[in-house]
Amino acid sequence: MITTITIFFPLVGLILMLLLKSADERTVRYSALGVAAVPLLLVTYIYFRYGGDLDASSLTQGFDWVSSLGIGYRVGLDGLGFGMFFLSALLTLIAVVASWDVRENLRQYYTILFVAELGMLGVFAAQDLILFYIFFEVTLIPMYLLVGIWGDENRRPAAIKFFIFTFFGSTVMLAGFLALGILSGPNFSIETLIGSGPLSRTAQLAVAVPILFGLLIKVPAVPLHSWLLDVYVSSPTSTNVMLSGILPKLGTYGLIKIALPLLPQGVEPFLPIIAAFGVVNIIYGAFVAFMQTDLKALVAYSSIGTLGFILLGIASGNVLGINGAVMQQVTHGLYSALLFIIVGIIAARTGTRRISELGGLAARMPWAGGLLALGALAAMGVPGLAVFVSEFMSIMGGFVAFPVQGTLAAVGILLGAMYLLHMLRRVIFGPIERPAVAETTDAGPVEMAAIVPLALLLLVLGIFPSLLINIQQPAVELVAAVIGGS
Amino acid sequence: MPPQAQQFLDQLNATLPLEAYLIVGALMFGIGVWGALVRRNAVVVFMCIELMINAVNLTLVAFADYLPNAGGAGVGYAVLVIAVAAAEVAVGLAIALAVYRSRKTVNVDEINLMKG
Amino acid sequence: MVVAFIFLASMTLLCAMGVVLSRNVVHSALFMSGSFLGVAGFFVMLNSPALAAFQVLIYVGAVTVVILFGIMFTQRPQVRRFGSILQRQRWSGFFVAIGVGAFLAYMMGLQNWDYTEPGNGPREVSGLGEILLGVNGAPPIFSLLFEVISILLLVAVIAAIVVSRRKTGEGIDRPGSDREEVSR
Amino acid sequence: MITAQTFVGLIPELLVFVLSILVLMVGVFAPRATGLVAGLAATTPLVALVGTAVLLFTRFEGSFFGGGYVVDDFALYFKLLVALSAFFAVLAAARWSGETGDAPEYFTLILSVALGSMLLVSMRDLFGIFVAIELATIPSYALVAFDRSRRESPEGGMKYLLTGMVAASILLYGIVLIYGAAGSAQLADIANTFIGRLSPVALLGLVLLVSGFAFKISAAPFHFWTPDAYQGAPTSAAAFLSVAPKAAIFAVLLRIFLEGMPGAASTWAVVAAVLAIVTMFVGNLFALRQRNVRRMLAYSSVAHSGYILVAFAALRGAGAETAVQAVLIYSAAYLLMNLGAFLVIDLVGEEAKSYNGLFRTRPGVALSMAVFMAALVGIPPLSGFWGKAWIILAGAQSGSTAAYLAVGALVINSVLSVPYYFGIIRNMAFEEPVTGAGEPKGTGAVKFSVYALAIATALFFIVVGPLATLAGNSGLL
Repeated sequence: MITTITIFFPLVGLILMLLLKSADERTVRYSALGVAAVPLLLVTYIYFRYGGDLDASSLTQGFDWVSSLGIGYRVGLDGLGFGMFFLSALLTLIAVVASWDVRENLRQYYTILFVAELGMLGVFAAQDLILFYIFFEVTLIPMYLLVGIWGDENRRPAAIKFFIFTFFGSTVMLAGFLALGILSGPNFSIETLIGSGPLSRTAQLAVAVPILFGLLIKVPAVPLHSWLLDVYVSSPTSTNVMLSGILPKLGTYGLIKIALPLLPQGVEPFLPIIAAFGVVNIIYGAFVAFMQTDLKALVAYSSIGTLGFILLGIASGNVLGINGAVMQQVTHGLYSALLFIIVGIIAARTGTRRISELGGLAARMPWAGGLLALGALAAMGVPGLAVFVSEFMSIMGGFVAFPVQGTLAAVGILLGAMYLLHMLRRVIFGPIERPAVAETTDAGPVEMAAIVPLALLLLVLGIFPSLLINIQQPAVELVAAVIGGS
Repeated sequence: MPPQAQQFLDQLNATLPLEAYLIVGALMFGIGVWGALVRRNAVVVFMCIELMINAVNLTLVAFADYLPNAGGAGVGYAVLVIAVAAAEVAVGLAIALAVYRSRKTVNVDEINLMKG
Repeated sequence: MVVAFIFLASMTLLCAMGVVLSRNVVHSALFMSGSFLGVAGFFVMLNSPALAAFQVLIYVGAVTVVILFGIMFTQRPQVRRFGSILQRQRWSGFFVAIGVGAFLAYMMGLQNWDYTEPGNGPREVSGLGEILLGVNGAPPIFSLLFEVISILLLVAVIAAIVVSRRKTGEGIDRPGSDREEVSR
Repeated sequence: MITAQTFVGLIPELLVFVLSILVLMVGVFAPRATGLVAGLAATTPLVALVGTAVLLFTRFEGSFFGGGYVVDDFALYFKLLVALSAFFAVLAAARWSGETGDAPEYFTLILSVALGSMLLVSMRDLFGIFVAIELATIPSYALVAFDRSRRESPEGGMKYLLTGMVAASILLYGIVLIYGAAGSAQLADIANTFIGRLSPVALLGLVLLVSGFAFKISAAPFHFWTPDAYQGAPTSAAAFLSVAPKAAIFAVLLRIFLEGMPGAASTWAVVAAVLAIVTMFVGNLFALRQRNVRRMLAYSSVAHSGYILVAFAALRGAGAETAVQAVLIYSAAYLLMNLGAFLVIDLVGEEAKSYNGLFRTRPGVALSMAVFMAALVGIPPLSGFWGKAWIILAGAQSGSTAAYLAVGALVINSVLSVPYYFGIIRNMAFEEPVTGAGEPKGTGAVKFSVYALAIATALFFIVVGPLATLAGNSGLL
């Protein structure tokens, strides 16, 4: 029950925003903040109350929707989704705080943001294929509108491209889901489909192809990634937080939650290919990021690289790798949100995002610059920060399963370090080249409020990774057993 | 009377096979299709469609007379078809009139306000 | 029989050709009624004299007259050139029609119709009446269809009246538009 | 024999007929009582709706007129849909038809189309089907040509009429040939003819029958009348014609295939798959080019006919029951979203530009239109998603390659359709409002219909379970 309440609480925000017709900007901002805080509090409560036992009956809920086809409203939390469930709630709150660059139509902005939050929370709690797909798609239109209305001058083609790509992917995926459900029952409950007993190997293969294709578009794996860059670069900062923090994880989470455990034999032949996609993502992302002149584009491509580690961890099929992948989803969400927000701050203060025009920020913006450095170090996978743990586990898992791909991924880390250090040298240190930069001030308290929690979490999870890993361990072991046992 | 002539007269009196009617119906239908495709004048196109419907009716009545177990019910259906065709003509000419009033022509290729 | 058949068939088909090929619309209408008469003759041969009577009354009589009225209301002075009565796709239309007619006729001939024999039609008017009421072994659905047809005719009359009727000062005839259209 | 049962089975049709004549009479004898006429006309489908619902919930079933007319859950369900769409059409036309004059005739024509469609879904006799289709079609010619203030209207009517009459004669030829091959027009007798190898005339009859129906449901390549007819027609008529008769024709096509020719499934399923694929692509590709919303929706209705045809291609093996459910659910879903989308034209206008900035100027209408557009694309949990999902389910279950291909084409076409549906949403959300074109149009009744339909489209997921159950015992299988 508490899960359902958490998922649908954003509706309260939606209604509130519709009611606050004549309220001033301040009221709107604060009420949105208040509403966004509630799911986060609820998730935190769940963590401390049920942390060791997510299967508790008070967290799950299920009733039949279309009984003749075994479609039902089934929600519940498990270790695979909990981290992202938490992150969705957290990043929504951060996005509300970080929405200082949104000046027009603030109410509509928050309304749409809450719809997106509902979809994201739902995806990570859904225990039914159809319900999963519905929540998956519910995030789509809000994101389209967020980019299309509040983005920069290039927003409209970016928004529609984003929509068409991901809609194509998800429709193909839906066809796979429906085939999977109808051929094995009909039954659409994820829990009872694990291992997918009744399906033959051929049927599993036939169903796995559309599902994998759809999910890889969403991730995006490299040849299918062209929607991502435009939409990242043209979005407003707070949308970026959601776009990079949560949206690609819908794809990777789908791989871990559905493709692997439900179709072990069907996915198995594709695992090396997924690992190869991961490596391509890592190396391609690093090289292209190196060539970017735009700071935001650089961060976007670094995201593509990180998603490669997640793919590699998933493809490994062993406990270590999947553990790393599940955790990397969360850590990537933390540091990419951090980086995007700081880039937004820098762009707002200096009026440029071009790396060549920035420089010497450490002197003028010690806090923002320092945290940018922290984020970049996290992205490099420096020990002590959370990303190190997850990335290390992903690579080790990948190395065990696929030595070649694992080695190449380790090389990718070096490439990543190169472009990130290059960026830091130019932006933070370096000489001050523009008068605007010379007169800029440091991030204000509101902005700090948006980035400090992220930085803290990166540190805490880097020192105590078991906080997260203990929760996800049982579920990960289950997945690994299914995929390994086939 | 020479036997050939007798045989010829017998043949003339013999009952016709069903195909004969069906083929006449098919050809008449084909002519109707032809007219409906190539004529510009909407009223002539109506006439051609009436030809098509009559061809179908001929086929129907031929079946009614030849099919062993149908009990001639096809003739009853033919009456229904005639009534439907009459109703179509009534509405059709009314619409042709309305088009003529607004465009001063009933040539189908000149009725082209809408495109795409 | 065969003589009558050949006579009726050539009358029907030639008149049908006449409908398509006449330059004058009125001639088309007269050819059409000739074709309908031929079909009525077939109905007599097919043991359905009552239906033949319907055919003559409704088609040769009523429909032809209505169409002639329609022609009177909707025609401009006649065109002289043959080509101008046809649409642009005259040849493709011709071949499509030839193809359709030939294919249909071929399929009809392909079927084995040995089990059929003539003489099942309702020779008497009362037989047709019984069929239309759906009694005495005729499909009972007729009793419903007969009612539906009457509704259909009523609705068609309403539709025809409402579409063709116009009140003054309304609609598309703005002053001047007539002259403009005709001169063009 | 005709008994009291027969009249009970015909209650919805009798109600519609008697009340529509009453509407006409009141209109003729009290020409000033426009309110009364409109009220009466709006009541008629509601009364029929209630009558049908009562029959449905008391599980009334029966076969009348020697098996030629059947009342089962399947037929009653579609009668319900027809009555519902007739209600919204009459409501939306209330003010408009009063202003242009001839309101009673307009309502009578709409109700006759409804009557024809309601009779149609119960017919089990091929000629009965023909007569019912004509009863639904002939008044619709007049409906399309009804609007005197626009030149497009009689022109659209003319094009619709010419193609419709050709289609009717082709359909009739097919019916006659099947009658000739089977010796009877009853579906039950016909089923025996379509077992094993088809005789040439039976095959020819099937081809002509399917072509005739393809005209009626505007499947490509027989779709070309659709955009002109819908563009010419008054909005309420276009909305109504694009849902009610179409749903009824799909229903009766399902009945013909399942009851009349189950033995020929391998033939018609492939034909349906080919028609479906061509229709989807043609509809969507032409819709992409439209700037006129009316015309865009007309082409979109072509595409949606293609989607439903995919269910016909999946009517094989284990997929048959799901496919029947898919047709039932899709028809209901499509009714809500398409009716609503057409009626929005009455509120805003038919030029794509007139939708610019609508979210700022008229948020309620804009939100409704966005819901309809998203539903037509198939975004969950709106109504269109469930229709598409069921079709894909049926395709996955059918086990036939043709159905798989058709489902693949359906997925591609869903994506193809995004730009034109979302073009409207983009105009509404991203563009600046056009100055001077902002004054609100439309009556309260239209607005009420649009809002009601939008809410129903959005909340369709609640009823999808019961609908599936209902479809499961529709009695057609």
